[in-house]
Amino acid sequence: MLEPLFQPFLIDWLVPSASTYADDIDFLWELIFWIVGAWFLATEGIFFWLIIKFAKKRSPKAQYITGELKSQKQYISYPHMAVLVFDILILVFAVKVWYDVKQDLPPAESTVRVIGQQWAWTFQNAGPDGKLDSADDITTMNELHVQLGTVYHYKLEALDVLHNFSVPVFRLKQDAIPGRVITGWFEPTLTGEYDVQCAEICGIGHGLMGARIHIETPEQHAAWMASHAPISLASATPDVSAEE
Amino acid sequence: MSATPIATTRSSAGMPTGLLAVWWVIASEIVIFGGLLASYIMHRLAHDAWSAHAANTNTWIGAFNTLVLLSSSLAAVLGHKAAEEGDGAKAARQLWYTFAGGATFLVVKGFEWAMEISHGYTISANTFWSFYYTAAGLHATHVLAGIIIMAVVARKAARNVDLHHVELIGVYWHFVDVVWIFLFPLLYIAK
Amino acid sequence: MSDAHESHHGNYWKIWAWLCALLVVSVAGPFLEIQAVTLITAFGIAVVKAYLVAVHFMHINVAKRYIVYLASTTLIFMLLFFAAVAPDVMQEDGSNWTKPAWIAEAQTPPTVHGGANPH
Amino acid sequence: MAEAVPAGSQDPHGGHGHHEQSFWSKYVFSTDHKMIAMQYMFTGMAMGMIGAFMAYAFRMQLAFPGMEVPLYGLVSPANYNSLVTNHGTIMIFWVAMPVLLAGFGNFLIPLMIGCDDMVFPRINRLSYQIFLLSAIVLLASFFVPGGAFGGAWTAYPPLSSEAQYSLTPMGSSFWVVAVALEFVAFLMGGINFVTTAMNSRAPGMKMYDIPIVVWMIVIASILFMASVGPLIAGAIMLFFDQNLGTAFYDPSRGGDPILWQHLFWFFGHPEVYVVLLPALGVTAEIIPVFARKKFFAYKTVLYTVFATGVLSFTVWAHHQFIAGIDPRMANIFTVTTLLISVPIAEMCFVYIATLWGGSITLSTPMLWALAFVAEFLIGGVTGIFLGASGADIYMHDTYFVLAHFHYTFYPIAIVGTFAGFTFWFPKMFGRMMDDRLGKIHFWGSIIPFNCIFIPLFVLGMAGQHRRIFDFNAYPDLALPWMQHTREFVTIALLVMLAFQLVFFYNVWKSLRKGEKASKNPWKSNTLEWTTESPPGHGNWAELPTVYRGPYEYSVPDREEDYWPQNQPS
Repeated sequence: MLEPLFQPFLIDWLVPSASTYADDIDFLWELIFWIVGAWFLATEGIFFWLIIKFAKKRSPKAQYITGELKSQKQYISYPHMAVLVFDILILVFAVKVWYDVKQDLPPAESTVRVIGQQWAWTFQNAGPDGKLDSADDITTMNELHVQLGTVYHYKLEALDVLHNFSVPVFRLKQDAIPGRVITGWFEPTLTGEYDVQCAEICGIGHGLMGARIHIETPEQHAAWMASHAPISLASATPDVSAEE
Repeated sequence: MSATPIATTRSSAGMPTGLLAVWWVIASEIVIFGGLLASYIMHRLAHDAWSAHAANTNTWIGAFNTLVLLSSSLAAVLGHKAAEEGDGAKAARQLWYTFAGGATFLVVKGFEWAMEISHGYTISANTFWSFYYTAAGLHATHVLAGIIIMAVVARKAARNVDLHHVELIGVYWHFVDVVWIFLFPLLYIAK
Repeated sequence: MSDAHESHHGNYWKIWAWLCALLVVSVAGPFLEIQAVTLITAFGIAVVKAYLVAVHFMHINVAKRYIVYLASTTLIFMLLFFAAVAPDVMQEDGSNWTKPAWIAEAQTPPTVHGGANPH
Repeated sequence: MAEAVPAGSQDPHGGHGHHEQSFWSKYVFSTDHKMIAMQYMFTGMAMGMIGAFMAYAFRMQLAFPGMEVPLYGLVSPANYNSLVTNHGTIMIFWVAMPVLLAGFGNFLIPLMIGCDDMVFPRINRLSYQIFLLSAIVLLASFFVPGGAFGGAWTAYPPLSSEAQYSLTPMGSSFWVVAVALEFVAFLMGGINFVTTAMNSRAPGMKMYDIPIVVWMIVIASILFMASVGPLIAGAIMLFFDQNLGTAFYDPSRGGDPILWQHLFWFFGHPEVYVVLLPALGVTAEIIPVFARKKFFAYKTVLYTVFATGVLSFTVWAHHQFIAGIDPRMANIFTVTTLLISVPIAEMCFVYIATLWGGSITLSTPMLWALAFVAEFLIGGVTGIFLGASGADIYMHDTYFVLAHFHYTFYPIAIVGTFAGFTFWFPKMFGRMMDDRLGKIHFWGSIIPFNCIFIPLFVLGMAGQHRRIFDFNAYPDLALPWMQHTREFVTIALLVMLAFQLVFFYNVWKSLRKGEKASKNPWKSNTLEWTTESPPGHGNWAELPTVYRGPYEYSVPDREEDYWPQNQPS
């Protein structure tokens, strides 16, 4: 019932949106951007205008305004009320987007286990039979292969310290906590190869803990699954001192 | 030594400065013990297995220590009343009884801990014992600080100097007693 | 103030006696082995004892009103903290997470040593 | 850590003559609130330079990865993490709080409420000494085996509690001890401020005659004292986890890492208001003076500050939306976070409304004060993106967050401090600062500051996350325009740091050759401008009585456009 009111483009211009809820998050971000941007420009504009208008050479004698009278305070209480109203508008959309992304998980068509540990990601793909922890699971290091248009549930956990599974193109981000297996979802809508970043400081190798996500069409995905033995190491992680 | 500033003598807030400051100390202490005990209670409710660990605490020693602290609180308030009446010697004597109460509490706590550690319940045995030693330890440190200040105040009170300090250390001591009143059931009774 | 001397004096001893009596009750509570009773005797009595000490010994009722507001505000903040943190720390399995296998057996049930006290 | 000795300030004999003090008792072991204010301020500024040097070192690594950074050397991943961690820790706990809360608090509160000193001078001195010890312990953590702690200033366990993960066994413990000592120092300082402000007001000074900066610093101290408790308990537990093998935060042995996050941020959010309020107070003192105009709606600002203070205890989990807390809680904290933006917005409106009908002279302090309002608006406005839980999913821990909190912390810790310092410099040292150099330093700091953090907003939108020491490991983040932006930002930082030399030269020159300052160079109303510059021991020969509020400027049918608080008629 609360579909995006307009097609967001600002973040999409910088980072492609490759999942179903990426547009919802982009829209919320942009709704805030326009509301807050308008308020900001108006307030800053009035602020600079007042500085110029009431400079000493233009108004040598200041007025005596206590600001306690109703007539004077209205200039504050009207914008104050307006800020509250816009806050409520933003709040409604924020809670809606949060509920859709984090609380209301659609039924899973496939599952992937994501394990963060000090300084590498291990992905356990459900394999052709679609069931996790079955014999044909494919476990890969720092390389996640997913199929276009399939609703994935990810089971995210950490083995040592806090990590954070973040896929910017999906607008997906969830901390991995040792001692908890957190379930979330995503549905890819764009093929390609993109970054996975660790977004929670996890020690010395935090900066090197990047991984790649490969979103493939159903045929490519099936080919990949067929050609893969259960354990495979991704190409060596890019070495640190890549020269400028 | 620079004379005490005129600022200390004023009381535009309607209270003696010292007492106002002690109540601010108590407010920040409420929040410190509050944070620690809230964390303990949450963990305690989350892990039923802890009641088995808690069974190994000695309720009798805890009860005796509570009695000791309650009595020392009585002595502290009698000392405060004596100080209000200007009787420095009596106030000092009551403070020394409070001091004795606090010292007994610490000695008994020492034996209790020695016994428990000898049974293998060290601070790193499990998280219940970690909270047990941290909470009781933080409280014991406050008891220790309290009796040291009390000794200083008692010696001055004996010479009828700074009698208003007797009330200040009294209020702090009652707070330390109230914290133990909540610690006792949490660590000893809830089994 | 002198005539109230005796009653004021005796008053403190009376409060002390009440505190000791409540202590005995709270220690006796668990012997009935009823969980609800133990909780009431342990924590209900603790609150009553804290009230007695605060009012009669610390004279919090005589002090300025804002001292009471100050102490109660800090307590309210602690309750607020407890209320917001409990859903995370107190649950075995949260609304969107479960406990992984390797944690479950790591928390082996505690072996109960010979109890150091009668219980 | 030798304190820079303010050569200019002789100690003219205050009202009650006393023996000539030795160097030690006058500067090092002084119990005079003004001297302790100077000690806090100069230690804070020295730590500020160290914090800025750390920013220089890791920004050079980000702009030119793998390069030998001049004056520092190679920035390895471990170095990068500890530089970033301690940059944050130092700038908040050892620069913003000492300078704004303790420096201005110690100097202004007794002078502005008309009393001769703090109520407990010796506790005041002890609080500075513990603070100095904490600064030494923190700096020492860089030279212990294993290096300084590198797990971010939030020190989330298990990284901060298990040495096997952080690889800085002693560094982590030194960090926790330093922060705990700093808390003890500010608890003692806070009690001094609150008790002095409550109890030692000058006769005739009613509740609404207290200048706003005193109100702000008192409320900031109360917020600090009421919020630091759980974190002190948390720090004790973390220290035991690190050294005694307890498992408060180790999930495999019954602990919970989320508990620390709650304990930390329950303190963390009130903490940002603890540093914001003094800066707001300093700005509230300066704008009326240079606009020659009464402060708009004094009572409204007071009630708004109370509302902000109370609400600040209900918003902390917006730092943890995606950090594993129960998703249903996120909605509650979104509501409270958006709710708290309302009183802050009101305060900004009131500051802007004060300019209406004024007669504004753009002196250096006024430029800094106006820049504070202008820049803080951006900080406040970008907070809405992060407070709304839905948008925070994408924004959390990106450079957008980093740019947001620099647009709040930089105006607070740097712009607010320079505003206060240039405004009260005549009163502190008895000399006038060079206004031309002041303006050069102002524009040289503000323009590069915006050139640093506006681009970082854009990098944050592009999905660049924090604390990653070399972005070449991420093909999507190693795009040419991104790397050029990082280089541009680093160069802007170098320009900004260079302009700080103008400030130091201005201070050094003014202290020695600055024009002698009169009692009231800015024609201001508050009580500190009614005694000599710098005030002697005991501040006044006889303590003033107050007859009116602090902002009676341009009162109709008076020829003078200001009306000091202690003038009877």
